[in-house]
Amino acid sequence: MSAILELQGVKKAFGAVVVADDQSWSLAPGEALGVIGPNGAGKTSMFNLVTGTLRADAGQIRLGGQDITGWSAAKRCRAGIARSFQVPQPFAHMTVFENAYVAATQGAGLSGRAAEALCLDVLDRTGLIAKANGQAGGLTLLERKRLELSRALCARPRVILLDEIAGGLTEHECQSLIQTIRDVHATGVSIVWIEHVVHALLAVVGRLMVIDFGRKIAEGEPQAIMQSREVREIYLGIEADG
Amino acid sequence: MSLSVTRRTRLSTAWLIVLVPIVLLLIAAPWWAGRADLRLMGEIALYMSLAVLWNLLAGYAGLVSVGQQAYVGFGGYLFFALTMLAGLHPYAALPLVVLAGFVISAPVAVLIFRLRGAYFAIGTWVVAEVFRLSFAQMASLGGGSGTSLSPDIVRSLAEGRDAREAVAWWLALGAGMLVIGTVVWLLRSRQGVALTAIRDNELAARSLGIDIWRTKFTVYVVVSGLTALIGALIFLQKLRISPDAAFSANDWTAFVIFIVVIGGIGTLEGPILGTLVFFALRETLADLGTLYLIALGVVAIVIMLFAPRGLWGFLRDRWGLELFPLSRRVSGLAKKEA
Amino acid sequence: QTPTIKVGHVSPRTGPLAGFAEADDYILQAITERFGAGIDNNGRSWQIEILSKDSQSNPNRAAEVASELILSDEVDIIVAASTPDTVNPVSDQAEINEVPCITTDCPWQPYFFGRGGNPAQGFASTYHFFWGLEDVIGAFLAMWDGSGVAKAVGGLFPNDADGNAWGDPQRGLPTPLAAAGYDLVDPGRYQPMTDDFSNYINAFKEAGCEIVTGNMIPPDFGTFWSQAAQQGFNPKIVTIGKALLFPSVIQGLGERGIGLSSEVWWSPSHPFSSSLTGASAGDLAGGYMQATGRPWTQPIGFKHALFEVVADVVARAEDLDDPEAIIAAIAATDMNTIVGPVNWAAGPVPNVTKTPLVAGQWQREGDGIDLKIIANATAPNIPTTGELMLLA
Amino acid sequence: MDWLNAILQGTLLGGLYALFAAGLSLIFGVMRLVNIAHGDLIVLSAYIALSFGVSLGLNPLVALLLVVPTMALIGYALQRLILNRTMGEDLLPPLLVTFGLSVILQNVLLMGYSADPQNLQAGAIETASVTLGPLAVGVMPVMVFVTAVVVIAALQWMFYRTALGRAFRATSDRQDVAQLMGLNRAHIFGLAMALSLAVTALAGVFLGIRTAFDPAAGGARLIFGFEAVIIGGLGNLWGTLAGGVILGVAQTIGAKIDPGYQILAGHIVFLIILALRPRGLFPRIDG
Amino acid sequence: MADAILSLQALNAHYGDFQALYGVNLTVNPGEVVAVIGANGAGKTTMLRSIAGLLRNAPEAIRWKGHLIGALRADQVAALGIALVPEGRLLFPSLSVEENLVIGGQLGRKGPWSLQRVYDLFPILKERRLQQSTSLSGGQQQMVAIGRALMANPDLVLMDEISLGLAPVIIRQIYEALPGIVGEGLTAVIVEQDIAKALSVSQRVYCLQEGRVSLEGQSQTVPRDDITRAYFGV
Ligand SMILES: Nc1ncnc2c1ncn2[C@@H]1O[C@H](COP(=O)(O)OP(=O)(O)OP(=O)(O)O)[C@@H](O)[C@H]1O
Ligand SMILES: Nc1ncnc2c1ncn2[C@@H]1O[C@H](COP(=O)(O)OP(=O)(O)OP(=O)(O)O)[C@@H](O)[C@H]1O
Ligand SMILES: [Mg+2]
Ligand SMILES: [Mg+2]
Repeated sequence: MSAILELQGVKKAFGAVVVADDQSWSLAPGEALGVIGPNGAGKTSMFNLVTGTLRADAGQIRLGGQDITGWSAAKRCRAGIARSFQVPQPFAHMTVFENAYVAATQGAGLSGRAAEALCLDVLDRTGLIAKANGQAGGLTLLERKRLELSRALCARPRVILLDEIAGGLTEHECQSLIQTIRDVHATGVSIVWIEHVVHALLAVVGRLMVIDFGRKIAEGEPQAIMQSREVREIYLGIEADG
Repeated sequence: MSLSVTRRTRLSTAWLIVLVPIVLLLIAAPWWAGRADLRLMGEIALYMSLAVLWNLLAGYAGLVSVGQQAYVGFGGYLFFALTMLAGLHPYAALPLVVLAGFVISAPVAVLIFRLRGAYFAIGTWVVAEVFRLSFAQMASLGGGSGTSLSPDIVRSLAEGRDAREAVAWWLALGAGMLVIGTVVWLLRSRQGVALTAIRDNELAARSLGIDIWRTKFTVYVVVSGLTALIGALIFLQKLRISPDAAFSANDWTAFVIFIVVIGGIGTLEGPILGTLVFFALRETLADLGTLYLIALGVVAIVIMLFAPRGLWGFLRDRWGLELFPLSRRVSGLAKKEA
Repeated sequence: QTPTIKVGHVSPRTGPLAGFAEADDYILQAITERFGAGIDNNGRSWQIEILSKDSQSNPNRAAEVASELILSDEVDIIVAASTPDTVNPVSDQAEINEVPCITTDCPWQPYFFGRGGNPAQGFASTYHFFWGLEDVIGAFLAMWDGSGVAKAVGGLFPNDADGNAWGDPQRGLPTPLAAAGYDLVDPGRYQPMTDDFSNYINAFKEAGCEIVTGNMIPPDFGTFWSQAAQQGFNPKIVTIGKALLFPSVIQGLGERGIGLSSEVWWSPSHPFSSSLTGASAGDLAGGYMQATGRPWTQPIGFKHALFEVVADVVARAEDLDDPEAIIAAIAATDMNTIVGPVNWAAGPVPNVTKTPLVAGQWQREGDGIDLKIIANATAPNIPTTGELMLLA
Repeated sequence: MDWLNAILQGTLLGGLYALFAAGLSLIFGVMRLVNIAHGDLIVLSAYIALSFGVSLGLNPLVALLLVVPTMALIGYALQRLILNRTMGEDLLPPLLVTFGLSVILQNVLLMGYSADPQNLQAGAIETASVTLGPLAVGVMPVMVFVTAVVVIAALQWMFYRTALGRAFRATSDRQDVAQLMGLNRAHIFGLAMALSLAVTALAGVFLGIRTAFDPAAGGARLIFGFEAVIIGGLGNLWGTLAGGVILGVAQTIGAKIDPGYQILAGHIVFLIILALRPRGLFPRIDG
Repeated sequence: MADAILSLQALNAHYGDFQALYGVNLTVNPGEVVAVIGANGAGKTTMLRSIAGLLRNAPEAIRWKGHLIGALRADQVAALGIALVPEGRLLFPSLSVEENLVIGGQLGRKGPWSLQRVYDLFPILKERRLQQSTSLSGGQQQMVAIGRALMANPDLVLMDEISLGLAPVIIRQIYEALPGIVGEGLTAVIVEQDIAKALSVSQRVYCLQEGRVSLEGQSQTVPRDDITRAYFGV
């Protein structure tokens, strides 16, 4: 089966800081991929490259076999790539519902009742429905993160990119988030998830990728990766022999 | 699940019902209003249109332009040129003015959309100055000192002074309704939410599939074309045009901004309410001359400091009033909570 | 009960052209007193009420106040004075609203052609009396011809109604100056209230101009004149229309104001007298100086004459309630005023009649300054009072 | 030769524009406050100088000693009493308040001084001239230019090298967080505006000496100021000086081609630069 | 309790009509680490913002070293030696990394923290010292926010979810460093979602629930069950 999302030799640098160093990886349809790595490794930058917020210096990005490297961010979204932002970016003066509605009408291209129904359903699933008529600017940090997730889902993506949405959750909240993402996954959406709360990640993803200095340094079965010496040293900060 | 999304409220339905007789009454104005009143009402309709248009740009699309006088003046000058130099009948000239407004604003948009925020605002102002200085170079339209609409053209509008004044009013009223209708239609369309989204956060808007440039471009061009039409009607009423009057930042932008701010930016009702308040102030205070303008400045500052969302914004925050059914609310939440 | 006729008056009380209206209060007060006795028309005595408004030297403002006077105050006659920026918009509003209108104090070409006038047709309800550009050219040439300075002339014309008319290749200065053997250096039209004249100065220097002429508003001349000094440009004759009419402007320039020259449309030594009061030009100027303690200015005569014409028209009109009749009375005017004869049958184009013009120079007189008439070839009946002195 | 003269005169004119812009640059370029009343404040300082000149018989250049502190005080009060309440992410509130302020100022001046153009008379220095080879230049314009360079150097240093400058920048970035650092935002902004208007006082007096001014003369100066700031690039005061000079030279060269294009040429050069470099020539801060 | 450095007495807080805190009582003794835990929206951030002077609506409720400070502005509170690491980092975008740190110390209070020491704690920041602060990665920004607060050499530091967005290795490093930092005379209030971590570094713990204190105790001894109850209500 061909990959839904594929990066080939993607490079990006800001002056001397290399944020993507010859990155190549692919995502199978329906797969859930986890991404970890130290702070500043280039994880968010990788998302920016995939969604078109950043332009790659070199390399190719393909969605469903189609080269999208030169596409605008908007076009990529309409083609099926949705994301959440690590630093939430709500439309502060619109209501929560309208935030979702933007994604449903623009990203998913729906209109009228269909768009409304999708938004209501997604907000219900992400637990924001009670605030649907509230201004997005008045949400707490975590509600904003949920809004990020809701909007991404309302765009009805083929691939959804999640950037640190579990940070700052209590154990209980974390469990319900994991359940939500599993449900999304179950509907056939492919997922790439960056997260420092590793246990949440491990509960969902089938494959784990480790990034450092913009380079993919390991990739594979999650448990095995977590046990690897490199990850324990550079990421968890546990002495390999300890 | 009993959740649903509605736009209509009881108030908005009631409003639409009273709107019909109001419009009929306004159409009949030449039969019940005096000469000076008709002229004033025409001016109100035109200012209201400018305010609604500017609000669409700045309040909804976040394109804070301080240079819309470019299109007011352009429309006015073009109307004079088409009628006096090209010999067109005024009625034929008006639609051409709108078209020309679309055509001229497109390249301007391409240029100034490269700018953001405050830069954009200043850019629009400079463009308006370029328009002003360019028209000041046109000797056939009176150069720097301007020209008057020749009496023959005025007479060709309609037979007799009364009929002419009625026609001028209907044109102004018609333009006002065209503007409000266009804006309501645009805001209710999918472009409507997209616009507000762009204003709030471009990065997110882009990532959710909004083609920012095209959306803004459409709005800018539509607004500019309609602004040119209003400009043509303004100078049809004034009968005289000059670069300073046509491209006056004070008259066509500052006052319009005051109106929108007083009424409430980012709502459709705000500019309409604001226009009425502005003219009420003007009619009661204008005899004070200079003091009137000072008072106007003070009112604007006070509103901005104490009710930054304007009069309508204040009412809306308090009671959630909305006359035009524009925003989408989820209803049935309380039931679900309980 | 005595009927009243309302006269609207528009002039630039404030703004860059405020000098033109400096004497308004004095004239209006005297006129109001004189009109207080009423004017007889067909055996009835009429009161005249004058409503005066400020155009702020701004054509748009002028149009606005004129339309207010016409629509809200419903004046029967509207009069205006001082430069095309006030005269033209007021006349245009009067023409469209079919209100009788009399104006002055603006050369007739910018008045007539600036409003798109057609010599074959004229206007319906608007009339004007003043001199024309042919007169100013004649007066300037008469002054320069005997001076013996190089015949290279620098021209300064702004992009306003006066500037465009004065600089007009056909109707303005260029053609007659060339015909008289002068080289006119005309770099083009500047925007009024500009910050910088260095390119003019440079062009004049390069061409060796010893004469500078043009039509400017006072503040622009001030800017030009100090930059000329800074950049080492010292012409021998500077004859500028409009800007150099007023003693206040010249005094503001201090030592560098002495020797500047300009057109003279009226002075205390003009041999005319008022049809209204019988006062001579010298009496009128003297009365003003005595009442205000300020030096006389040229618009005094014309402002007075404007109301002389109004009084004459009011007296002669067949039916003061009918605008058509008032217009007919204006057209039939034939009288002598304190600025000379006014007779619209004798104009160069319809609706226009001309008054005489000479040229003068600001010279020192005792502690103060005085505008001396130094060339009168264009109107020999007006005596000269001095001789041209070249600038240092 | 005459091109050289045009460039020289334009450069000197640019010095005046840079002075108009320097105070603006501080407020607009760094605090993101679009001060529409800046032009009117320039004119206000010219009128203040005029009043000092008339009442105390001072040469306007001497009156600067009084005008500068007066304007600084006005700036501090203005900011603390009014503008501080509008500072924030949104561009519009301060823009509108200063719009209102501009209308008020113009009309108050109109009431106080009428629409008649005024002029500051500085005496012989106004027409004094020095010759540079084949060119003659006025002493005043040179003085203005030198003042502009000195002022801009001082502001640039203050902004990027001193604690006060850092405080200005931090406070305009995030007011509440700046408070957490122990900065009193109301005071900091007040100081910034005081500084800006002190510079404005210089600009106003030099303007009044160079040309006539009336209560409505601010608008045209304001646009030159904004253009200079934007051409130079946000947050770069040297850029602002360059912007002023580019504008001045564009105007004199435009005027050489045809005096009707003098101001137009400046605007067009501005638009061209923005089309090519939307963030100005030397941006220092991300717009 | 008389020697408490900070005490809250019946602290209320409102956002418009919405009341976020209801009569919160809390004390902090010199040199201790107090952990505040609670579900999302419980009011933890609100409490810290109140102390720091950003809300200013509790003139009688907040006492610092015996003086009422609830009516002071944030800058006045900062001058008394209270620093906040705000939720969401909130760096100054137009300042470089180093300037962000320097401005943290601009009040000039004496103490152990200096630019050099912050760089020792987070070496990556030294590498990036001239970079614009908002172009840092999320985690790097969090490091600057922490460093900026420490640069003030405060007597009390309020840390709002400082581990948010940090890689495990960094979190570990910070919490390992914390006892040492506190040992130098610093007092800390930390808000932390990771309960185990919160309990391990603190002496005492408070739990907030819907704007009220639902539990207070010694970190080492408080039973897990009580905490669960305090979190979610009984
Ligand atoms: N505009 C820029 N200029 C210079 N460096 C930049 C810029 N944007 C990002 N960087 C650097 O690129 C690196 C990668 O940043 P990125 O945000 O992708 O990290 P990350 O892996 O998401 O880290 P975190 O887990 O902390 O969020 C960081 O070192 C950051 O400082
Ligand atoms: N600016 C605001 N306007 C209105 N309500 C607010 C505002 N800030 C916070 N709130 C509300 O106050 C309550 C407490 O919020 P606070 O941010 O203090 O919670 P928290 O305990 O820090 O939560 P979290 O773990 O999500 O950070 C929440 O219900 C929140 O919705
Ligand atoms: Mg990241
Ligand atoms: Mg919080």
